[in-house]
This record gives sequence, C-alpha cells and structure tokens, in this order.
Amino acid sequence: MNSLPILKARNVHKQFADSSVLRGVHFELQAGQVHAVLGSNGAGKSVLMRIFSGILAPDHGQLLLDGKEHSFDDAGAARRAGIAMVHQELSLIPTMTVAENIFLTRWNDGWTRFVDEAAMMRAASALLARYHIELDPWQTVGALTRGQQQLLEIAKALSGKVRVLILDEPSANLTAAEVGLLYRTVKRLAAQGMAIIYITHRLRDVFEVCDQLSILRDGRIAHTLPVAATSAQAVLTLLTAQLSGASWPAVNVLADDAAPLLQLRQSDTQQAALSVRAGEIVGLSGSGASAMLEAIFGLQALHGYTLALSGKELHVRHPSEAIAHGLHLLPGDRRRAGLVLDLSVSENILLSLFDRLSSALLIDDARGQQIVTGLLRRLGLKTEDPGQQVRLLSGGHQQKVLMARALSTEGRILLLDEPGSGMDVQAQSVLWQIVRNYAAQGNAVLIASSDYAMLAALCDTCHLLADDGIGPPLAAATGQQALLRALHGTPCQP
Amino acid sequence: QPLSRGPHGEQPTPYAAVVLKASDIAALKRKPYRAALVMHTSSDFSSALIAGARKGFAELGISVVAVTDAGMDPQKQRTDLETVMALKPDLIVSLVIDPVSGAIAFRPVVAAGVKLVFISNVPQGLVHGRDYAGIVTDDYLAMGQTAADMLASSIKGKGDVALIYHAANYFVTNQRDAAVKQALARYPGIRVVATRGISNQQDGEVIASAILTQYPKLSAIYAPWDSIAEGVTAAARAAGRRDLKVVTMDLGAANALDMVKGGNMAGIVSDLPYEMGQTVARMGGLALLNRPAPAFVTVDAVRVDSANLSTQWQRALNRELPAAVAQAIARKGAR
Amino acid sequence: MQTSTPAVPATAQSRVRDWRSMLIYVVFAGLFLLFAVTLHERGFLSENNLMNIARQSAMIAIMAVGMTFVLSAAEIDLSFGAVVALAAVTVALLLPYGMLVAVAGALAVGALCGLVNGALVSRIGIPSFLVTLGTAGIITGITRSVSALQSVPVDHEVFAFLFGSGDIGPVPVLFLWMMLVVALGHVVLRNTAFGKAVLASGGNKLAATYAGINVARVKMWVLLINALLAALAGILYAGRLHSARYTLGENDLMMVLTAVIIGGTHLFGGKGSVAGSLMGALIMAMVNNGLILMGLDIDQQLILRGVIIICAVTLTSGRLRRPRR
Amino acid sequence: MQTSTPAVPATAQSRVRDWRSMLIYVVFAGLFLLFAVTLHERGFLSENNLMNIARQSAMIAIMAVGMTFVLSAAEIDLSFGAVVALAAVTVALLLPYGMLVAVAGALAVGALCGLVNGALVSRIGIPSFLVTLGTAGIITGITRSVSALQSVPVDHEVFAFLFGSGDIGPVPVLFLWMMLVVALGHVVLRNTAFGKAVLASGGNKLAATYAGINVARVKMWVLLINALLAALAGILYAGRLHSARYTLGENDLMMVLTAVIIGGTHLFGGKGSVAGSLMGALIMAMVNNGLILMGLDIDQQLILRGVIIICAVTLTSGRLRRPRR
Ligand SMILES: Nc1ncnc2c1ncn2[C@@H]1O[C@H](COP(=O)(O)OP(=O)(O)OP(=O)(O)O)[C@@H](O)[C@H]1O
Ligand SMILES: Nc1ncnc2c1ncn2[C@@H]1O[C@H](COP(=O)(O)OP(=O)(O)OP(=O)(O)O)[C@@H](O)[C@H]1O
Ligand SMILES: [Mg+2]
Ligand SMILES: [Mg+2]
Repeated sequence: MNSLPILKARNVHKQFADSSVLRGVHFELQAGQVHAVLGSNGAGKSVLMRIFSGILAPDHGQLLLDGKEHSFDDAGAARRAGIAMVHQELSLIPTMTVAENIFLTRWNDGWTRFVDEAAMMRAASALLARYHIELDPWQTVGALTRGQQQLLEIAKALSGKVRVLILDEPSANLTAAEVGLLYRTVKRLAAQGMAIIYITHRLRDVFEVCDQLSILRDGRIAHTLPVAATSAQAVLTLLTAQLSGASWPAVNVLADDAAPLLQLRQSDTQQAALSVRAGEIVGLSGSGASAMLEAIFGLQALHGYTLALSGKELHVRHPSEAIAHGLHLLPGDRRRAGLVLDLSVSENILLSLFDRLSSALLIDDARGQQIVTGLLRRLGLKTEDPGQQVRLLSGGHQQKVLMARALSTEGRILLLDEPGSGMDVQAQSVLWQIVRNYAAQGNAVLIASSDYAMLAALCDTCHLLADDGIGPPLAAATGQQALLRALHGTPCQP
Repeated sequence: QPLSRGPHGEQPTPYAAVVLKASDIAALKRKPYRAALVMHTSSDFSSALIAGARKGFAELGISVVAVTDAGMDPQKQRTDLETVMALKPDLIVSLVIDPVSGAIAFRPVVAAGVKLVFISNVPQGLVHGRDYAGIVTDDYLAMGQTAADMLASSIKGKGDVALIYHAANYFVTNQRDAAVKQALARYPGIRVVATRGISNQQDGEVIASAILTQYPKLSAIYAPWDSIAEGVTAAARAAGRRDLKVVTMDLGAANALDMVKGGNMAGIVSDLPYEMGQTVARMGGLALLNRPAPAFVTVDAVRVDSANLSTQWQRALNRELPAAVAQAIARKGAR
Repeated sequence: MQTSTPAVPATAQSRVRDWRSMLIYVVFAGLFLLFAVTLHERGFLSENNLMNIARQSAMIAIMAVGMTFVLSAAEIDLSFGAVVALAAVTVALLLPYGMLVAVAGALAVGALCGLVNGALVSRIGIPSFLVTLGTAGIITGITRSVSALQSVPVDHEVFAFLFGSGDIGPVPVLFLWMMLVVALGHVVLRNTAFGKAVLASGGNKLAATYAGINVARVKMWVLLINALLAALAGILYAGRLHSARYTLGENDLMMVLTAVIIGGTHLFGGKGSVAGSLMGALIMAMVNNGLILMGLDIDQQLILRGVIIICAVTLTSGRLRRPRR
Repeated sequence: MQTSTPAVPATAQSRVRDWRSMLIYVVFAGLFLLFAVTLHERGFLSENNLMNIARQSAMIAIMAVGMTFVLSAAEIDLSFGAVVALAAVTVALLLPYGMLVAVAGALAVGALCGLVNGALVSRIGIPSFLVTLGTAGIITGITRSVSALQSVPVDHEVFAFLFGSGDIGPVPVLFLWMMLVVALGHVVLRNTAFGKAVLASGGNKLAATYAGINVARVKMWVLLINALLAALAGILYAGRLHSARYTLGENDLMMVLTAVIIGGTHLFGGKGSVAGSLMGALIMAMVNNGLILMGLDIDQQLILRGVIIICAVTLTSGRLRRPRR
C-alpha cells in the first residue's frame, strides 16, 4: 500500500497451553479501509483481534501504530490509542442501562469525576441517533434482544475517539434491516477515514462493505487482496471450502393425510397458521421469530396460537416437557442461553441427555462419550479433548457444540434459531447437509433466521412474522445452486 | 460466709482453706506433672483465672501443656478434650459448658486416670473423690445477693428496677441472675417492672434504651456482666438519665471509670478469678498426690465501689488499676 | 405478535424499575405503621424511642454503606467485624496521646487491613471469602492480644461527644455521621465514574476488563473503603460506649449483610443501592426495637424477626428472580 | 481444512485442569507433614489423635457435602446450623418413644425445614441468603422454646452407638457415616444426571433452563438435601454428646463454608467437588487439632489459623482468578 498503515502487525505469535494459534501473522490496515478478515472456525481471528485490542499479549511479534511500536498492557491502553473492538461474544453489563454501557470505557479514567446522568443520557441519545440506532438510553440492557445488544456494542465502541474499529462477526444474528443499518454505518465511518477490521463468515458482507480482505489460515495470513479484484467463487476456493457437491435428498413430504408433526393454530379460529410435516424444513423470519420458537419450546407464553404436535393439541409449560415430546431448540444467544461455560464440551453437549443416559442411576460415561464423538464427527468439529472447558472454544466451535446438543436427544422436531451464526462457510454447508438429512429421515425442522437467502435456499416453505402474526406460507426455491448463492449472500428471490 | 452449695448440697469450703504443705510441693516438683486447661470461652474473667492457674502451677512445678477455648460450644469443648488427651496430661482443669454432655465427654478422661478439677460446676454423674478432686467456683449466690443489695442501697431501698438476664443455658450466669432476682424480692420498696433476656452481649444498649423509653421512671438496672453494663450506661447517657443506677458483675475498666466519675455505675460485684486460678492449681496439686481435696471450694464475692476499687481490683485480677481509672480516682481525691 | 415486542418500551421500562426499587420504602412505611399502631401505648412513637431507632440504625447504616460497595463489586468482606473491634481498641488505647493521633491511628489501622485484603484478592487473586475469613482470624487474634481481652476505657469528653455520644440540639452526632457517610456513599456509587466501575466489575467482570476497567484496582478500593468505614464504626462504638473491647462488631456481619441485601443490593454483584441499604438498616433497627418493646422473650423475637424478614423480602425481591422470559 | 483447528489439545488442557484440582491434596499432605514433624513428640501421630482428627473432620465433612451441593447450584443456606440443633433436640426428645421414631422424626423435621427453604427460594424466588437467614431465626427460636434452653439428655445405648459414639473395631462409627455420605455425595454430584443439573443450574441458570433442566426443582432439591444432611449431623451430635441443646451447630456455618470453598467449590456456583470438600474438612480439623497440640494460646491460634488458611488457598486458588491474558 502507498500510505503508511495505521495499524501494522509484524510476525505475531500466540500459543495456548501447547497449541499454537498464531504462528507469525503479518497484517496491515490503512486509514479509511474496511478490511475483511476471513478464516475457518478456530483459525485465530478473535485471538488476533484480542491482541490488537490489548486484551491478550502476543508471545512475540510487534504491533505498530502509525509506524511506531506499541504494546498495550490492557484494553484501556489500546482504547486510549484509538483502537476499539466489538467482541464476538457480547460484553455488556446486563444490570446497567444502555447509556451506562455505552460509556463503559469512560468509567476507568478519573474515578473521582462526577457523572452527570442527564448529560450522559443526552450524549447517549445523540450517539444512538447519529448511527440511527433506536434504543432508549434509560433501558436496562438485560432486557434487549441479541440484535439490539449487537448494535449497542457498536455504539459503545464508537463512543470514544476511535481510529481503528474492530468488528468481530457483527452481522451474526442481526435482522435484515439491522444488517442494512450496519452496512451503512460501516461505509460512513470508512468514508470519514476510520480504519475498520471486519471479521465475518458471510461473503455477502465482504462484497457489500469491504474493500480489502485477508484470509487467516494455519496461524498466518495466507492471502491479502482487494475485494474489487476477486469474486465470491474465488474467495470460496481461497478459503478451500469444499462445499459438498452431493445434491440434497429430494424433499419427500409424506402423504398429506399424515398430520403435521408440528402445527400452530390460531387459538380463536382453529385454523393452521404454520405447520411442519415430517420431512419438511420450514423457515420463519421477521421480528419475533426467535420469541416464537421459544414460546413453542415452553420458555414463554404462546400468545394467540395453540400448539399441536402430530395433531394433538398440547400446552408445553417447560422445555423439559418440550424435549419429552421430541422437540429441541438451538438457542439464538450462544453465551447467555446456550452454554454453561464452567462445564466441559461433552457435558454441554449431553446436558439434555443425561437423565436418559443414566443406566440404573449412574450416567453411562462410555455411551456418553460415544454419542459425543459421534456428534462431533458429524459436525466436523474434532476437538481432541471433549473434556476441555467449552469457554475456551472459538465462537464457531461453540455454535457446533450447541447444534450437537440439539441433535443429541434425537427428537423428531428441531427448532433452530440462527443455527449458522458464527460458523464458517465449510461448517455451514456441513450443517445444512445435516439439517437436510435429518429432515429427510422423516423429521421436522423449523428455522428462525434473518438470512432470507439461506432460508430460501434451504427451506421448503417460509413464513414471514409480522406484528399481526404469522404470514402465509411462501414456497421457496431449493437445491444446491440456491444454497451456494445463499452462502455467498447474493440475494435470491423465491 | 459463702452461700452457694455444691451440686449435691456439699458445704462450701473457703478457698483459703485449701493449702499444700512444703513437703507436698517438694513431692510435686519431683515429678514432671502436666496439666491442661479446657475452658468454656475466653473473656477477661477466664484469662485472669488462667493467669492465676499458670502462676499456681508454676509454683508447684507443674507445666501447663494446653489451654483451649470452646467458644461456648459443648461439642467443640468435647473435641478440645479429645485433642488435649493426646498430650497425655496428668491433670485437667475444666469449666464445663454443658454438664449433661460433659458426663460422657469426661468418662474416658476419668477412665484414663487423669485427675480432674472443675470450675463452677461438674458433669452429671461424676462422684467427688472417685472421679474428680473437687469444684472451685465463685460464690454465685453471694454474688447475686451482693448485687441485689448494692442495687437496693443505690436507690435507698425504693423504686422501680429492671433486670437484664443472660437468656442462655449457662450455669454461672443463670445462677447469678436468679440469685439477684430472689434477693431483690426481699425489698418491699422495690418493684421489678421489667426483666429482659439478652443472648448477645452486644445488645446491651439496644435493650436498655428500649427499657428506658418504656419505663421513664425507672431508677436502676441490673446487667448480668460488664460488657452488657457498658451498653446499659451508654443507653442511660443517651437518654440523659444521669440519675439511673446500674449494677453489674465482673470488673471492667470502663465501668470502673464510670463508677469513679460518679456516672450511672453504682456498684460492681466481682469474684476473684485470679484466686480461683491459684486455688485450682492447689486443688490439682492435692489431686496429683492423691490427697483428699474439699468437694466444693468457693472464692468470695466482693462488693466493689469507688472507695475500695483499687484494692479489690488488684485482689480480683492481680493487676494494677488501669491508668485512666487511677487518675480519675486521684483527681477525685484532689477535689 | 406480542411475544416479540423487542423490549419493553423506554418509559414502561424505567417505570417498572422505579416501582420495584420503591417497594423497599413501602415495606419500611408498612412496618412503621404496624408498630406505630400495635405499640403506640408502649412508647414506640415517643420522641425518645424514635431517637433510639435513629441511633441504632446509624451504626448499621454506616457499616452497610461499605458493604454495599463490596457486594456491588461481587466481593465479600467477612473481616470487617474484626476491623471494627481493632479500630475501636486502637483509638481507645491511643486517646491518651491526643484525639487526632488516636483517630488517625485507628483509621490507619483500618486502611492497612483493607489494603492487605485488597492486595490478596486483587493481586494474588484469592476469593475474597477466604481472604477475609483468614484476615478476620488474624485481626481478631491481634485485637485480643493487644487488649488482653480487657475493655479499654475511653476518658475523653470531646472525643466521646464528637464520635457517637453527643447531641447537637435534638440531633445525635451519630445521626450526622450516618447522614454524611450515606450521602457520600450514595453519590459516589451513583454519580461518579468509580461507582460505575464498581457496578460494572460486579456485573460482568469480563466485559469490564474488555472495556479497559481496571477490575483489580476496583476490588482493591472497595475492600479499602469498607475497611475504612469499619474503622469509623469502631471509633464511633468507642465514643458511644466510652470503652472498647475485642468483642465489638462480632455480631454485626449478618445484620449488615441483611440490611444491604434487603436494600436491593445483589449478593452476586452488579446491582447496589446505598439508599436501599439505609432503608435496610432502618428496617433492621426498627424491627429489633419493636420486638423488644413488645416485651417478647428472645425465642419469640427470633421467630418473629425471621417471619418479618421473609415477608418483607417476599414483597421487595419476590418476583425479581422469577426465571427471566 | 482446519474447520477443525484443534481447540487446545486434550492432554495439555486436562493436565492443567487436574494439576489444579490436585493441589488441595498437596496442601493437605504438606500440612500433615508439617504437623507430623513439629508435633510428633506431642502425640500428633498417636493413633488416638489421628482418630480424633478423623472423628472431628467427620462431622464437618458430613455437613460440607450438603453445602457443596447448595453452593454448586449458586445458592446458600444459612439455616443449616439451626436445623442441626432442631434435629438434635427432636431426636433426643423423641428417643423415649423408640429409636426409629426418633430418627425418623428428626429427619422429617429436617426435611420440612428444607422444603420450606426450597419452596420460598424456588417458588416465590426470594434470594436464598434472605430466606435461610429468616428461617434460621425461626428454627432457632423454635428449638430454644421446645428445649426451654435445657440440654436434653440422650439415654439410649444402641442409638448412641449407632449414631456417633460407637467404634467398630478401631473404626469410629462416625467415620463410617462420613464415608457413606461423602461417597454417596461424590457419586451423585459427579456421575448422576442430577449432579450435572445442579452444576449447570449454578453455572448458567438460563442455559440450564434452555437445555430442559428444571432449575426451580434443582434448587428445591439441593436445599432439601442440605437440610436432611444437617438433620443427620444433628442426630450424630446427639449420639456423640449423649445430649442435645439449642446451641449445637451454631458455630459450624463458617467452618463448613470454609471447608467447602477451600475444597474448590465456587461460592457463586457452577463448580463443585465433594472430594475437595472432604479434603477441606480434614484440613480444618487437622489445623484445629494441631494448633491446640502446639500449646498456643487462643489469640495465637486465631492468628496462625488465619495465616494457614490464606497460605493454603494462595496455593490452591491463587492464580485461578488472575485476569486471563
Ligand atoms: N484462552 C484460551 N485458552 C486456550 N485456547 C484458546 C483460548 N482462546 C482461544 N483459544 C483457542 O484458539 C483457537 C482460535 O480461537 P479463535 O476464537 O481466535 O478462533 P476464531 O478464528 O475466532 O474462530 P470463530 O470463527 O469460530 O470465532 C481456538 O482453537 C480456541 O480454542
Ligand atoms: N465460671 C465462671 N464464674 C464466674 N463468672 C464467669 C464464669 N464463666 C464466665 N463468667 C462470666 O460470666 C459472663 C458470661 O459468660 P459467657 O462466657 O457466657 O459470656 P460470653 O457471652 O461468652 O461473652 P465473652 O466473650 O465475654 O465470654 C462473662 O462476663 C464471663 O466472664
Ligand atoms: Mg471468533
Ligand atoms: Mg464467649
């Protein structure tokens, strides 16, 4: 590049225990550039970013800001140098208000300084307004949706004076509208000369907003090239993602007379608003999709609808009942609702299965391990030690752990909330394959996602969810072409 | 003249009557006897007693191998006892918190032939002479009565009084409190308008304040021991009741000072913990020599007022009056 | 459909929040009325008695302020009762050398304890429960041996007046101390960057660290502050009782924790309210006072106090913990 | 391709993990050696004294097992000392009507307490700290009044033998009880679905719910189990002391919490080890025993115990909490 890079990494190494994650990363970031960083799950993207933002210290190698060498001894230092990061796992204080979270970084300096609540609220609303984020500064963060929290994280990152903005998979589980907002914001910031690192697994993001892309592999930056000079296909090859060419088993919806495995009926007029037959994959999109899945799964009241499984109406009061009826839910919020970080990978996978695994009273560990290894292989996650803490897994790997749990109970109905979030291209194609086969075995899948394209590619039917309830079924295109296009994220109309 | 009677009605023997002949002392010094003190808790009282005992044992060439504090917990006291037994002592001195469970706890000790001297009371079922050498105690009945008398005289024999009593199962305090109540009954002019239990010595002020608001015409309060009395006088100060009289047990510097400066503290009844300690040692000596020892030995209950304070203080605790108190007395003398 | 409402709209939100945190005042008022009605001819409402309650809540409140900071930061301090006693004994022993020396000395001792706790927790990273349990033993041991288990008299009118015994007009000095500490604490926790840092560290340690908040330093400071307030409490005890002894504060821990938690501070951090703790202290003091005025014996007092606590918190925090969503 | 980039390889990871949880045994061994060397001519190693330590740790361990479950589920139970006393008094009072009646009665009483705690915590959702603080007062009040503060004698050889006093050969029955309870507890927490549910609920309540675990029921059960074990402890106290009184268990709470937390269980839930708690209990008992054998006076004992605790945990949990970097 011509001009002097704002941020430059030279030969950065990082090792945990005896697995070396980064083995000599060289990286350059220009002002006004939106630089996509791609790479498979566990490649070390987040670790590298945590090093840039002063949270982790590199084992060796240098960071240069404007050509001058820097080493940050904590996040505060990096922040003061103008590096702000939006973490993959959201890092907000649930008990504090939106405004208090936005200014979180301010609370460290000048402890004796007074906080003028009113001014803070004003500044917060101003900031939110500037980036068109509709949030009430007074609101307690605990009550926000995942998407809102994601946007809040970005606002928080932008609260100070920022020269380098690091976004670690910001588009994961945002609604289409929110993604649009994200794109516009990023473009605007770049235009104002801010340097942005944008980590993602959605090629669509890359082609929408990024002008440079780097691929992290084997602990090094394998390729760096301008986005303009490449194509989705090319990038896929660079990622060496072998998208399984195997065509999906034909959608084999069972004879209509068989009652749908899962059905939502208008509670007033017993009309079916949504039904999933054996072998079907149904998509659900729009605000409240996640809430709808949770309601079906017995986590909250199901307003306006009644649930019928294989024709039998029933009222699910608790997930345990739902699971007993053969349902399982892959939650949309990995950290908050999904993982028990203190437990190991295999414990997290088997969490819903333990009481069934108990021969006599004791857990049959051998069988447990079999199941775990089986599921992990199916999902293409070979962590050599299922006994390690799930906390230490990369975001995408953690997502696979949750998918494994959802499959573990071998129920006939899967409720998936943004199942692909955080998974790399390869992993996603594996995932869709799994979902397909699962359905093909005569099971039912209901997917809530804001990624229309993916839905269109994967589902037999889709429903849009609006304030007036569940919309009519839309027949959706299927087949690998659509799926690939979906993965590229190029919009595809049913 | 001691008033208290032993657990089996034994006649009290004054502590001065417990003596060792020079020959006995020599005999004791010849052997390396080991003694252990298994106490109930720690307080100014118990440390004065322990000091006395250490002194006494030293004079007899008996070494003290362990001192334990059960924190008023019989179960802890039992484990303490078990632990101490590992040191193979020849003599154990103990203030038994709970005579009922004590009965079992001390069975193996007796079986092991370890000599026993008890303070204040004795585990159920143990027989004097066979199982244990004797009891040394403060004359709790006398203490109670003396307290009552001081209370009465401080208010000229007439008026409303309140009693705060130790609302816990603890022999010594229970005996003392009961004695106070009985003795007061013999004063026609005195009405006990309130009796309030206390289970935690920090609550002295809270309870006293409440009593004072409820009985504004109250003229005196009895507090079961010094730390509580400090709370009571604080409450009196807060309520602006300079005229209220307070009487308590056990010498404590703060109360003594208040008394000298003519505050609310009208009088203090004390036992002689240091003497108790030394007596315990002599009893132990007799026991180790297989001499008959008196079953029930008492130390005097002394009536302490500002006049005799310094002498009695020295006598009870075997240490100088705290400087602050001494100065206060001097100032008073000057005036 | 409405399950989906992204998040309760602003106003509602805040309203809910306020309404919740208001409950503690309601409970206080309710209990006050209860006692006022049942005990008025037993002198509950007498000016004297209200003064008693004020005075007794003052001590609890002062200690509760420190504990509010500690719990808000998701730490705990079991050693502060021990610090109370040590500071009291120190001030009493040093008074002969002058009031300032004595007070300064006691505060210094408190600060030292706080620093030791803080260092062990934040530098070596031992759970504060174990650290403060250990230091509690050490400090108590020291107090017992410097005071030889004796009560140390306080013979200094000015000191006694300023620290606990005096009244200015009808107002006990103690009450002023409480007002000062509570006001300060309230402002610091609510309206300073430090306060926010405390709540952030307690609410989500990782997030706080990512935001560049020096969590270790925060923990250090809350333990220091708590120890200093414990020392102040010890000084006030000495001034009030005109004496100091090693047993002071030994039973205050539970009382204070209860006051703080009833006041709406979370035992596991992230949420704390000094005003709430004040309410908690007032409630505890009022209940103790009321139960004694009723003339109940200890057993009945214990039972009734338990019942009252449970009823009170059923109201204040009852549904709060209902499995979210 | 490396979709499968091995998350930190097995070996390393687990080695680290094991090494950590091993430390508690190292500490135990270290202390034991220390005492063995310094105190051997004071009878520390005498078979009798080792029996003492075994017997004394037994009571702590039994109570610690229950508390391990409670803390693992991110709850706390301040009432269990009170339950100990109530159960002890109950069994002693009922013995005249036969041993079975008495034991059953005491356990029933314990179960009742546990159910009340559980219901208030899981149904109404009051923080267990406040619930159990309240019930502790209520239960103690009841115990005091049913026993009229008197200690109730236990005069029943068989009962006394079976519950706490007897020895089978050289082995104290108490020790067998401990072994039974600890073994059971260990297996249940580690190798049953319930155990996993407890840890999950304590680690991340919401995630546990999503995984189909009935968190409310879990909390109910841990409090019930703890109360039952407290009742058992009370029964054993009664058998061991041949009497029961209202003060039993009053000083055990801190001791037990310490044992459990030293053992590596997290105060805030998610992590728990019964074996660790057993080690903790042994360490506490051994230290008490050793300090007395040293012939130290009480102040020195307090100080030294504090120092030992801090040193011990510096080793075991020292670096665990160091800001990950
Ligand atoms: N603190 C840690 N201790 C041990 N291993 C770690 C730690 N943090 C990360 N790792 C390991 O480093 C590797 C890279 O993790 P990282 O989170 O950077 O992957 P990533 O590229 O962000 O993947 P994803 O796309 O899934 O987020 C993973 O194998 C992870 O297990
Ligand atoms: N055997 C005894 N003879 C005379 N007085 C005693 C005896 N044992 C204790 N006392 C005194 O009786 C009072 C109550 O004793 P107790 O040990 O119950 O007090 P406590 O509540 O434990 O407080 P402390 O911490 O001072 O022991 C104390 O003043 C104590 O000094
Ligand atoms: Mg990542
Ligand atoms: Mg005591």
